Amino acid sequence: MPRAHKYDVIVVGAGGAGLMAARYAAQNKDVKVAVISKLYPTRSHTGAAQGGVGAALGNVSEDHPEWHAFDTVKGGDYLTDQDVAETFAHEVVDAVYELEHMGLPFSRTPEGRIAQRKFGGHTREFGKSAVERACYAADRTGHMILQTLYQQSIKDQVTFFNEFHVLDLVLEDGSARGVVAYELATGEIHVFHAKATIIATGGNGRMFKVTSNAHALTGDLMSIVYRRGLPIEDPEFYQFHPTGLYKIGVLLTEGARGEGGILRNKDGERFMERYAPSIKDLAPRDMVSRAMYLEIQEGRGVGPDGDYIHLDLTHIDAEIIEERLPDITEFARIYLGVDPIKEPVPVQPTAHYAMGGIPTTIDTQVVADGEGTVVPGLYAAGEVACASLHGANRLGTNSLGDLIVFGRRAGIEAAKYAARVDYEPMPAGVDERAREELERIRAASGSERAAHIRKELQDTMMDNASVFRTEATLAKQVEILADLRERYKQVSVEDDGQVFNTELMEVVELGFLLDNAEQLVYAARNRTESRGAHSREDHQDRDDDRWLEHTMVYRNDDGSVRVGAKPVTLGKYEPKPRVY
Amino acid sequence: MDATTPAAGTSAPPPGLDTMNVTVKIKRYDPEKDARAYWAEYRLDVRPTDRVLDVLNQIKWEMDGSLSYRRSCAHGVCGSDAMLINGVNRLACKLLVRDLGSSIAVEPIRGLEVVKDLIVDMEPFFDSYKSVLPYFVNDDPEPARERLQSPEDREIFDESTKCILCAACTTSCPVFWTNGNYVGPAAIVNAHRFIFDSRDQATDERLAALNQPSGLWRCRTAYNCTEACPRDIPITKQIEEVKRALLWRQA
Amino acid sequence: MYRGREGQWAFVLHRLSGVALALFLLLHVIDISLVMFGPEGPFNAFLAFYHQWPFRVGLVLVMAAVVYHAFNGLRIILMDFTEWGVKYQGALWYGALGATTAVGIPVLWKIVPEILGIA
Amino acid sequence: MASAPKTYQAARATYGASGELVWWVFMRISGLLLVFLVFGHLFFNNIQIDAGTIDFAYVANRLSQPGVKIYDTFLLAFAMLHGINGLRYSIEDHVRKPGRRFWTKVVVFSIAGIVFVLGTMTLWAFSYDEMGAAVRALD
Ligand SMILES: Cc1cc2nc3c(=O)[nH]c(=O)nc-3n(C[C@H](O)[C@H](O)[C@H](O)COP(=O)(O)OP(=O)(O)OC[C@H]3O[C@@H](n4cnc5c(N)ncnc54)[C@H](O)[C@@H]3O)c2cc1C
Ligand code: HEM
Ligand code: SF4
Ligand code: F3S
Ligand code: FES
Repeated sequence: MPRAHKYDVIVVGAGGAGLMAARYAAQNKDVKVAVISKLYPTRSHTGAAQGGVGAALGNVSEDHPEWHAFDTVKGGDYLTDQDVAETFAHEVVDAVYELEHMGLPFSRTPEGRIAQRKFGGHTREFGKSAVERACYAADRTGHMILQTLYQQSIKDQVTFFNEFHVLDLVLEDGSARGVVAYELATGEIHVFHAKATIIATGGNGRMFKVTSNAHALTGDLMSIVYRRGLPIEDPEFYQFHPTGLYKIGVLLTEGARGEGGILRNKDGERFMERYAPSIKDLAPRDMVSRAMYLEIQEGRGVGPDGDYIHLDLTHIDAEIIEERLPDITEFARIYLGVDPIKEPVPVQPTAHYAMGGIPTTIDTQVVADGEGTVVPGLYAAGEVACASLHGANRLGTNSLGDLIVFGRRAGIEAAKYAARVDYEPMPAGVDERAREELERIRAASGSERAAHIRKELQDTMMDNASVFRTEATLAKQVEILADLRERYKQVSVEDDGQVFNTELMEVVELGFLLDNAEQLVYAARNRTESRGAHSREDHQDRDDDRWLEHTMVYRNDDGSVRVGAKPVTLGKYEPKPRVY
Repeated sequence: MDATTPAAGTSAPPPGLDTMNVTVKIKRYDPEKDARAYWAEYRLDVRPTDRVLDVLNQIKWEMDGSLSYRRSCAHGVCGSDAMLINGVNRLACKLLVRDLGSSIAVEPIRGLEVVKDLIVDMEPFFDSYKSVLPYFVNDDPEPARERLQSPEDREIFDESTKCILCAACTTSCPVFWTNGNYVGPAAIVNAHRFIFDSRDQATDERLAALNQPSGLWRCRTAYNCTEACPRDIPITKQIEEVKRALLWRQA
Repeated sequence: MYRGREGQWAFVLHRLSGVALALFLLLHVIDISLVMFGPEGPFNAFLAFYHQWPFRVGLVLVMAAVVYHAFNGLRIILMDFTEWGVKYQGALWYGALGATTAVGIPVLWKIVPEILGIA
Repeated sequence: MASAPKTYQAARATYGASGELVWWVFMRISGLLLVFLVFGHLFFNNIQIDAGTIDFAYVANRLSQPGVKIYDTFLLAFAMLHGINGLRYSIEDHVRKPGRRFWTKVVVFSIAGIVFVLGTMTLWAFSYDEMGAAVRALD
């Protein structure tokens, strides 16, 4: 028998989005809230975010939410829903003040206000020049957000189920009733019955070889809802961050370029001047990553294999580097043995952020189709969700903003809903599917190792479906995925124990990753244009007549994949060619 | 990009000149099988620039899947993988093989109960952390915008905001090894974070929480915590600052 | 063994020396108190007992302990009340060891022969 | 052992609930004093004279001087308090079972109490003039 729990609101995931949601859900005294997370909350990847959170406070120079909304829409290559962008740009200002009121130790201006700096794609007066909009705490902004929210959750005495791995969503008659989770410490299955379930489980970057993402970011819930017949929106828009440490993928924040860092090719040329004459190195990430790839392809890459680019900080005051970018300086020193104060740092684009995800309304309700039918009781926020804020390419600092704005909305909405409705019955046996899956893996006696399949997945995704794509590479990747899926069935585990069977969980996570890759590849193959982070060498132009719509990927009951669409909400800003 | 280039998250490096053979001893324990912990030995080829975490991954992925440890970010910011490596507490993801040489010994951190292999029960650690009221308190009405704080005031507690709660410090403390009730350096660092924040109002309560029999005064200035901290927080210095703050406030 | 540095060893030695001194103090007060029983009492017998070899070596160690404990105690007090003490704690420990030796050698020069009875 | 409060309200209620602070200060002050007292003691008894010559006569003679009595009283008091509190630290760190810790402390503190009384008596309860004289007469 599964262990059973009952809470009005269940939050899955304890990163920035999950903790924010839990906090605001719990402000409603009528609802009981619990947070389930496969990691200790403070281990969540929000803690890795460095550069800042964008909000038009205007502490350093004049700024307005309208400008921010425009930049977000343009940065998203007009695939951003404009109502969402406007609401976001206004609410994020309050949300940042709220974080400050919770004690978040932002860096400060000489006047004692929250310090702000420049970031890619953030401009004044609708594209004139770069503006200081990123509110930061050295290069540890995400760490501070995560810590601050966790601290406040201790103060509020939030209930946590730490190191509980969610394996399934209970979806009956079209409404969400809770989740099924596996307790790592004991191997027990738990069923959580809830009126409202909030999904906040972060990204899926581990499907790529070079990534800034944590080992734990395996897109679990994106796969779980997909398996239950719900769609995934815009998965083809996967962001590659320009400056990952060469080969390792550890991120060097865009803030480094915000502070004046310059990208150079092997001739020492500041090549971004050619690609984005007005804001140069601070162009949006998709453009910079593509430019770097092109430089490398055309033989201007640095190094013996000519396969990386230099990030040059040497002209910046050593003191500024140590004070504002201490952590990334340390990363370069430890992992590459390069001192950024003295020499340029070898970097390459690194898989970073899923713009797409579980589709939601502006109120974070999960939607089940292209018409926007909502799934009662199901909410999603953070990187796992797609409120259509980031469109085809996310601007730096807009993810942390996303977490706090939509995490808060999710908490408030879910609590309102839970206070209004009664528990729907929890049918018996909802844990069967999860149980069977675990038993199948434990019983498998094939000769495959999960690590080998994962490595092949990561290598081939990098080759065939990363920064540049063509019909040929994507078709090839579809076949590779089908093959890997077959081999996955043969994976066996050596560990037959119940206590912390991390091997078993890695195999489960690999299954989730394969689904995430499938979503991405089918969506990318379907979209025969180039837009934002999705760049087709065989369809190099943006095609607004045909493709100004969101992708919706579904898995049919027979396992085949269906690609549909959802309209984009337009507004003030007419789609224009994107030049910087 | 070259498809054979190994990176974070991939397994065995390709055979090449730049690999080296290492012997890794790991203190293992499976509560379902073993009466007591034992040393297991593995020999494998790794690159000098691999992290110890990469080495553990390689063992888990290629040699023995049952080896268990916690990890997530793989670059020293999440605090999952503090371990006792070659006699000192380190994060496995922030220590390269080239800095260790060809024999590597890995044990779980001390003073917390071992659950399996390198995984220890972190609950007592988080309990101590929670006991120092590690959260911002300011009951004044919230201003419309941010509360002001000068860069100088912000600087005072800058270092204690870096803590990732990895427990490397607390489990390196000789007092904590014998006296598990000792609140420990990590908790004190996090108290320091708020005690010296000009915006916070709960300094008295926090100091009172530290002024317990198993609190702040148990620290014997052994400095192991400072040596162990992967975030380079000057922990002992901060503990001494908190001791003085408590002393002068009571005086 | 945990590969601690100066601070760890300073602490271990301070605690060991402190405990040793405390136990010795108890013993020492007891032996001196035997004078209450007068010259014919157990005092001199006890003294003879003291003069056995293990005790003589022990006395030398107690001497060393008290000197180390005192200097390291001063180091601890410096660390507790000055930033400077914390910053240079390692150097201060070597200082304490140095001072222990500096005081110890002449003292030992004088008293070891006496205690060991070779003079 | 009292576990620390886990909430803001609980912390408020326990404000200033422990003597540890006082003992911490005492250890430092007594330590400073002991530097002089102990080194002085060692100087007079081991350096100035040949420790090998110490015998009943020497001790009795010393104890008959009022200055020595006062000096030794301070030494005894501070060293005992400092040392026994130090022993308490060690016991609390190393003896972890609550029952055993309690009894260890009872035994150590009792012995310390007895020894302290013994020491004080040695210093003040007897007149060593006669004893000293008697011994000198024997020589
Ligand atoms: C290196 C790096 C730097 C970045 N810098 C910036 C920046 O400067 N500015 C910016 O705006 N954005 C930045 N980002 C992006 C941003 O940090 C992330 O998108 C964001 O933190 C995601 O937060 P989240 O709350 O959605 O998920 P996460 O913080 O990833 O949390 C996911 C949570 O879900 C839990 N979870 C996952 N799966 C399960 C499961 N199956 N069962 C139970 N629990 C589960 C995990 O335990 C975890 O608690 C950066 C990202 C990276 C990787
Ligand atoms: C001579 C000068 C002395 C000085 C300067 C001195 C100083 C100190 C100090 C500062 C401490 C506190 C350590 C800490 O809190 O970290 C201490 C502890 C201690 N002292 Fe002394 N002390 C002296 C003499 C003595 C004597 C004579 C005894 C024995 C009777 C003694 C026994 C102890 C003990 C047992 C401890 C506890 C050790 C621990 O907890 O680790 N000390 N001393
Ligand atoms: S203070 Fe340092 S060692 Fe201790 S928990 Fe925090 S980061 Fe880890
Ligand atoms: S190691 Fe322990 S004794 Fe104090 S200085 Fe650090 S907490
Ligand atoms: S894995 Fe995150 S700190 Fe090492």
